[in-house]
Amino acid sequence: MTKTAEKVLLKGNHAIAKAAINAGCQCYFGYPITPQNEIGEFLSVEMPARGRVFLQAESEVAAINMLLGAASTGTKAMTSSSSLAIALMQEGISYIAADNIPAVVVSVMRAGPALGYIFPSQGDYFQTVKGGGNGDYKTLTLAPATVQEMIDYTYKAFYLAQKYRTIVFLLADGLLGQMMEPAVLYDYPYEEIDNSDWALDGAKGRPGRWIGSIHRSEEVLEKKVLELFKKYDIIKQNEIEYKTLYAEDAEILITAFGSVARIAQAAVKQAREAGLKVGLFRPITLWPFPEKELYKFATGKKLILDIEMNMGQMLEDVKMSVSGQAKVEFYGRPAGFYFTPEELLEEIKKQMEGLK
Amino acid sequence: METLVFQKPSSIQKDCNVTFCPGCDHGVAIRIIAELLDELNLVEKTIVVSSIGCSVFLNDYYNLDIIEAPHGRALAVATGVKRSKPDKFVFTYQGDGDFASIGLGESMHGLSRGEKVTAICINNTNYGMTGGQMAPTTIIGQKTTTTINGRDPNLQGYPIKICEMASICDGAAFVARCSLDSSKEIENTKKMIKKAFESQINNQGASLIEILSTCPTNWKLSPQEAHKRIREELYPVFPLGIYKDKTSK
Amino acid sequence: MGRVVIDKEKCKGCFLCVDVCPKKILKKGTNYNSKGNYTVYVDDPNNECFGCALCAKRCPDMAITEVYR
Amino acid sequence: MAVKESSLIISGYGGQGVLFIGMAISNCAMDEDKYVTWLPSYGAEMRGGTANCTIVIANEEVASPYQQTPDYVIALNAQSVEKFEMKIKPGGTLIVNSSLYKGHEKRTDINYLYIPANEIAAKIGEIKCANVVMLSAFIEKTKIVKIESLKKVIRNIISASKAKLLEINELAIQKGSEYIKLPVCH
Repeated sequence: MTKTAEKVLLKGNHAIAKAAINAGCQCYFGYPITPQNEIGEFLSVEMPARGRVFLQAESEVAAINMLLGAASTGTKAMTSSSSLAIALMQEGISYIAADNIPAVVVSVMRAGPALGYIFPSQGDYFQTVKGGGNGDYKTLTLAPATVQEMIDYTYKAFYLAQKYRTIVFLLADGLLGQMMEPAVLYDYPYEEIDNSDWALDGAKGRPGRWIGSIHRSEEVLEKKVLELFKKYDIIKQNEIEYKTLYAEDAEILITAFGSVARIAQAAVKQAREAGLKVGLFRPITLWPFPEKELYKFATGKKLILDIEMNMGQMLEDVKMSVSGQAKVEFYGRPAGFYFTPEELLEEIKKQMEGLK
Repeated sequence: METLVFQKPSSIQKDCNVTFCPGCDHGVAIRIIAELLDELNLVEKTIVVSSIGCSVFLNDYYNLDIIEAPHGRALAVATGVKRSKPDKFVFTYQGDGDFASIGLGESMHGLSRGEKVTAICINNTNYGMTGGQMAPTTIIGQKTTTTINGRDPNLQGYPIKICEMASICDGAAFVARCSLDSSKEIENTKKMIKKAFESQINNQGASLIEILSTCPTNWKLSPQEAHKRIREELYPVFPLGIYKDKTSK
Repeated sequence: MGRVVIDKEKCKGCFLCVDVCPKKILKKGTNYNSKGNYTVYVDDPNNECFGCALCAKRCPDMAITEVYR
Repeated sequence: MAVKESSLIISGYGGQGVLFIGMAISNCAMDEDKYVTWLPSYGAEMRGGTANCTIVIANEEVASPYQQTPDYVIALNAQSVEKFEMKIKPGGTLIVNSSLYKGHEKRTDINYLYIPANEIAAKIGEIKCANVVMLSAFIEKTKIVKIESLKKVIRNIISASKAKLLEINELAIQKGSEYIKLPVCH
């Protein structure tokens, strides 16, 4: 196992790939798409070197289903892709969710709709958090904001996937995937989860196990979905994660996730230096969304300003969480690198003027 | 003293109720596969990939480890299973729509990669479960619920020849088409599946067995007439035989 | 000298077994089972069955559960 | 606790070692326990034959790795000057490879620093070292990181087996930084 306690300059996509290896990922299936290709390229060398599986699938549709197959045997496995190609995986994602099997999907978002371009974007919040597959299911979603967090949350993604036998998304974007930043690659810090009571490995000395989602009786189908949501309730109780900065005494509370949150953080600091009472609330788990926590912080605020690199997607969860406790405004652009802290500070000042 | 010469294979569920339509050949295919798992001592290391269509309910019949693949994706799921557990025995059980229409990409790539899995494709020239619509294998002139005047090549194109296509995949070790229309062909089908299974056991590559099979309900024929149709109408379009055999080399 | 065991509840009355029996001892029944299917029965007064099991191998419903010889 | 953040864009032809010196200076910053981000141009922009990367060095976590108005631009070729000259922050500096650019200054509110990097590199005997010459001159001029850090980083990146290459690069660092100390450049 790689043990490097020292800081190294790492590209976001490489950080994910290295963390996946440290986390014990045994199988990777993927199909090329910018801006996440470094993950597959890196693993195409490093996985076989460790006797593990790297397979370039013929399509994203195949990749997600290979993941379904490998995950059904209890093997730690992942795929990575981007936006329009994650769209192709939605069917398989719904199956993995319904099947209660652990799998990690990395989504490095780019700009859409449709082909769009490879610029960073947060336009696939809905795609990931609300899901595009059929039926009632949820995808646990972790949104890192730094290269270090790419490592931290890749580890956590593998752990939570195994712990809850569920599909976990690591939701990054082209900015985080392509940038380099110093980071510490430490050992996988979580316990290993025993899969032997459900995984498929041949019915030796026990009855056969079936992993599937077709249920011909409405009672059984309903029971299965209710069980799934019982699990989701436990995840909601245990796994909500968020960060705040100057959130307590702020008059304006910014909400932002992922790469935009780090830009918003700088804007908040600049605002404080200018004597403006601005704070930040950054959800890290996008599902489960920190509803109660945001409600608590939003109560008594003059304004909640939601900032996203899209046209307002997390905004809906923010509004629902705030539940009318404060006014909610939105500032966003659909794609590109183009947010600067100064630009956000201008918007904050403009909003403050509007409050007077 | 009597000797038992036929019994249900060990991997068939104890109180198995076959829910296919009367006279449908699916049940025969399922049973002979189970017999081979016993004969080749594979039961305890088998992981089955089921598919969408009438084949989706395999867990009603097999007391085996089974993973259900989304429509058409069985070869991709099987790839994931086998790559993660190379010491297991993996086969898919699919219909012709699943294998050769929606799943043609996954099927051909799985075979070309030479995945060490066996694909069993039941070809009954229509979509049975959804009510008998046109399938990739529906033959010219065949009436289905979406080709009510018969398949017209000018409108719906020509049927897909599964084994012919599969045989050009370099990764395929054994490819054969067989039929369940008679006792003799049932015996032969079992032999072909055995060869395919052995090619997987010997790590020789991917294998595919296409089985011509009846759909009496949607063909609107008696089981007996349905078998006759296989011989008279399907044999000329889909000739039986071994299309690829790298196992002896 | 043979014997076939038929689980009539599983028989769907396709009668494919009737066609393959070399001794023609399997007959189409006129009684139906709980599912409403007419079922096959054995009519072998002269003990002609020799346990070839062709019927069991033809049966798509695994309704012929055992064959003895 | 004021945030001190400097941004640098390095731009040139693909093959001039743009990304390499970007990573080198990022490593220097990291070794000096500064916060740093490195962001490449990618995609169709890269296919056009030019490459650039943006480096942000700060005393706190870098907010945005992307900068529209950088403090510094190292332009290794003429196209890079044309592309970035107007984007530099007022008071910022454009470091020009004067071996490949002979144009006029378009702005009065930024500084210009001319390094005949190809000529210097050619004198050392390896024209490919023009990038390291440029970077060394930039570091010597701005002291944004220590030139000693660069030497260390280059030693770490270039393996000991390539002693000759290492020697040439070390010479390039020396010549690049020395050039800044010459009166001609001011």
